[in-house]
Amino acid sequence: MEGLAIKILGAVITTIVAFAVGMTYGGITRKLTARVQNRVGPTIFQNFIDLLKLQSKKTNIYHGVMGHFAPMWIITAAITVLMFIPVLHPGTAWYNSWFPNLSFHGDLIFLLYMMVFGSLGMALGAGQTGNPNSAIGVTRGLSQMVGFEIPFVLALVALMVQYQTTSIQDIMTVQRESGVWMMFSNPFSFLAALFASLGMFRYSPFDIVGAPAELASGPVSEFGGKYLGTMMSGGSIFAFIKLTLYVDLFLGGAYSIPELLIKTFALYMIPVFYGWVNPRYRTEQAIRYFWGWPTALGVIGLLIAIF
Amino acid sequence: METKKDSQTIAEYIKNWSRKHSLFVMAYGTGCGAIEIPATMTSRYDAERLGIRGAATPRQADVLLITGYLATKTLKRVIRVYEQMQDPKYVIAFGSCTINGGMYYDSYNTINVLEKYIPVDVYINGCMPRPEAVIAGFKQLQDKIARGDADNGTRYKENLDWYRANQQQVIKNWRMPDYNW
Amino acid sequence: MVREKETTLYIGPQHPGITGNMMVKVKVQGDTVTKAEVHVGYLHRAFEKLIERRNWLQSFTILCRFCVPEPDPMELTYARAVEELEGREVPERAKYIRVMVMELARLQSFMLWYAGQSGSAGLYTLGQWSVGDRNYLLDLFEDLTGGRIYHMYIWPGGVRRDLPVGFKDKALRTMDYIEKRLDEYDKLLFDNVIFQKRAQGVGIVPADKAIEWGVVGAPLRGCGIKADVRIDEPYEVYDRLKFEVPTAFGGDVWARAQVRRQEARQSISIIRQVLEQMPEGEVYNKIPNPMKWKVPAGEAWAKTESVRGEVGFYVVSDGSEFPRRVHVKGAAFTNGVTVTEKILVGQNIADISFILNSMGVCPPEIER
Amino acid sequence: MLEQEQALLSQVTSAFPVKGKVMRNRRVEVWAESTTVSSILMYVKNQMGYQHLNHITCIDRIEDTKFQLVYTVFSHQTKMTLFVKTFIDRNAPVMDNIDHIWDQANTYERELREMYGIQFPGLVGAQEFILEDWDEMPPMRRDFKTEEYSEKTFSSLPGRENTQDVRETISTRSGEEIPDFAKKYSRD
Repeated sequence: MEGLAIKILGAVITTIVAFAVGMTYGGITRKLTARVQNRVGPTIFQNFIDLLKLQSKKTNIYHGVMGHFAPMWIITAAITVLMFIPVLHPGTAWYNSWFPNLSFHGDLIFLLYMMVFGSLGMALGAGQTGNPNSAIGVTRGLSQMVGFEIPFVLALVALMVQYQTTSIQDIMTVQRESGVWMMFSNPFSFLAALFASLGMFRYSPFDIVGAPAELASGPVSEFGGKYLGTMMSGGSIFAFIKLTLYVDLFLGGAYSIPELLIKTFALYMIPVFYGWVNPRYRTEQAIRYFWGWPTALGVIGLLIAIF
Repeated sequence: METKKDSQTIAEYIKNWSRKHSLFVMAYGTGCGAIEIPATMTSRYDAERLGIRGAATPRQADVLLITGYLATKTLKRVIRVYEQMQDPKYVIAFGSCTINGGMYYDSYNTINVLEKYIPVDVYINGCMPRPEAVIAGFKQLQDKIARGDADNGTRYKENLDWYRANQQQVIKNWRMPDYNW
Repeated sequence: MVREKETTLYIGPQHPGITGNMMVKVKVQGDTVTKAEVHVGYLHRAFEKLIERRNWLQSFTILCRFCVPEPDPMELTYARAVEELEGREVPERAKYIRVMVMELARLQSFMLWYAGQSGSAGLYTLGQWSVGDRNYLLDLFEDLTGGRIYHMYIWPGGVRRDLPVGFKDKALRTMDYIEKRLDEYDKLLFDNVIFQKRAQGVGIVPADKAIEWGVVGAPLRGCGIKADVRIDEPYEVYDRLKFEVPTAFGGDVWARAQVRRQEARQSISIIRQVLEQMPEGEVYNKIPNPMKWKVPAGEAWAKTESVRGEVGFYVVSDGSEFPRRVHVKGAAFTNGVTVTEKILVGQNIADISFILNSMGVCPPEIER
Repeated sequence: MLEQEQALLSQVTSAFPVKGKVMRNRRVEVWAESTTVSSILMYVKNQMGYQHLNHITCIDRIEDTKFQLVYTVFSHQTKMTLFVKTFIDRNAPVMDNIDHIWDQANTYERELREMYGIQFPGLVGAQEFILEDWDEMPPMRRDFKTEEYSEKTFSSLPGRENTQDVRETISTRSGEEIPDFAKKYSRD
């Protein structure tokens, strides 16, 4: 019984850490962006303030059942996925006590499916609002997903083939035992996944889903107050999940929280840097981009893994 | 100045603090004052350091900036936008022309007194107000929020009949959905 | 993607992508625009009616508000029309100052255009830079006229007052700075592959139809037609200055961007020349008491070049203290309504705001 | 001096029964009957290269009960501007529609229809161009009193009427007297 209590407590702490890290990264990005743009910028905790404000809105527009469930769906999906991600290296003291998870054999494939859930929730919620901008935004989001999923899945398949396992924990263990990160043992797959991550994080040039000048703010157009706040939290947790997954799979995982933070932050800065200097793609250009070099790199990586 | 700060509960105080430091401004340039908004948002004046940022749709926005005169055609859209915003919501009116018509006092197509149609929290005068004045206006709004006085959304709901009568006097063909939230 | 039935999208009046307070109603099939309608009137202040109620000098408070991003061409055009009616001479020095003000106005408008064009494409860094740097130009205006945006500086018979002390040095320093910054903008915008991919072949104004459609300004020069009021009908001292009128081919957003990119540099060069060549002397050929000032009856048509294209004023006087009729034909009136409606058809919805920015659509100028 | 302008004028006057004059360099005006305007415009556009329609405007000559219409065309070859001017009856204003010559004339004509009430038979496009739900007299006509309309429709809040002396409001609210020296500056 004690073990279960610890597990539940650990799960709560994992969620809080994921949320705090995701939100702070967003805040740091805003600050850095402002510095690049010759400005002072907000504090790095601005996102927390925004969230608090959104949660303390007095009225919240109700758009029907799905509009109500979509933010819940997103945050539920985020936390569920988080539970399956090994935050730290299995076997470390921190990991055993505070960051347990429900990892099981074959969880990589399971995760691939689960990570789409958030977008699905968004799509359903946006569909209910009846705003044409939302509908177009959802279409664009799904199209873009079709684009970046291909190099991403190719990279993951290469990974599975190379290490002959579909368990994230096993992949991390193999990387630790061999001493070579996946990033170096199969750089092509890593690059393919990295390009895919540009699309996943939705910074320029792949911010076509919520492109302000085109679609107001896309799927979230009709969501305000608490709903928007919940979506923001879910998005932050998802950002942390994606970063941790990349670190686990390609950068050999992390042994302690500081190591995890350094690695994830370095990864996070790649799409952010890319976004500062690039305008936005059109939808079909974005898909073409993902099906070009990233897919080719993914195929090369897969071939290397097979032979 | 007498403040309501002391009478606020701690929860209210925290809420107002967060509202004060996170103002999402509706991206709607209703008049010529909109030209100073980019300047206010960019490097020299940088409003984002005060937590002021743009919001693309009315649902997400807290502050509606009325940047100058309102043509009657725009007024209809502004009312619609204002009603779509979520409480608590604030209105900052820009320029002399929102106060009494300013230089457009005799124009047949611009309203003279904005306050008759939607409740206004802060007026910034001048034609057009400089970015410093805009930021000063925002500061004043922040003080008002911190004191807990900025509750015009409720005032609008309570006096809806009066506002509606005024609005319908100007907008002849009233084809608008009801205000229901 | 499923190509299904037509959807109606309203871009504006409240929309982050619209260039001011107007509305573009588009019918889209999938991602392609099949029909576009520009709806204006959200900024109609009845200026032409109000001017009939103001006297000749009071009109200037209204004139500069015709187009907010670039108010000075309006003042100059009206002043020139009144001078033509009255036969009033303008001192040499005032002519130079007027040209300088016009080019400064063009330059600050280009900075806004950089922000609009890149912001509508999702490159926000450039917009932040250029609008921030634009403040230095507005500082010059503030020194010169006292106002940041609205100046009311150019009057019939000259300009309101002479250059302040030290203005020349400050202006030259600012020009050096802006020129340096323009190079950086180019690196960020024009050298960017994604911008090139997005801008090329989008929003094409056909070269053979351009004149007939009434296209003016940079969109016309983007079709390879060298048309600019400054060389067609040189006003003030433009015939004494050395400058190029850049053209580009293709008629797409990219061509228009290229034209504007070079024009910004030409403006800097003109301002430098003007500051060097400016003679000493009076700046203001004094008008009589403005409250009793009567302008001889007649009709005059004056036009000047703004960033968006030619600005024309048709001024009618009946010999009284008040203008009988002032009609303003801003560049956006054709560029922004009929031409935009035509070139938007067949484009991707992602490009609507992008094209509107490149056409220089300025709603207050359309509906006045 | 002004040979080009004279040549342009004589070319137009020889083709059509119109009067005209050279206003100054690069400006030529012709006065035509309202029925011949569209054929003049067609002719100068197709035969003489005046392809650019600058604008169409209207001047309300209320004292003669007439509307004066001005069509301004410009040639990118000769860089000259030609004004075609005409009068139409103010009480029953009807004018030929020229949007088959220039597409963008449609916009100008819709504006004139709305602002002056001039009818252009065959003009397509929504009735409302700039105004919305306008049920008064077309507002740009001289006899439309914009200030009266504004006062009637957009009246001020009670206590904030335009003509009221602000000091009186302040003195009644605070209960203070207006000092004697200030009274001489009051409006009446």
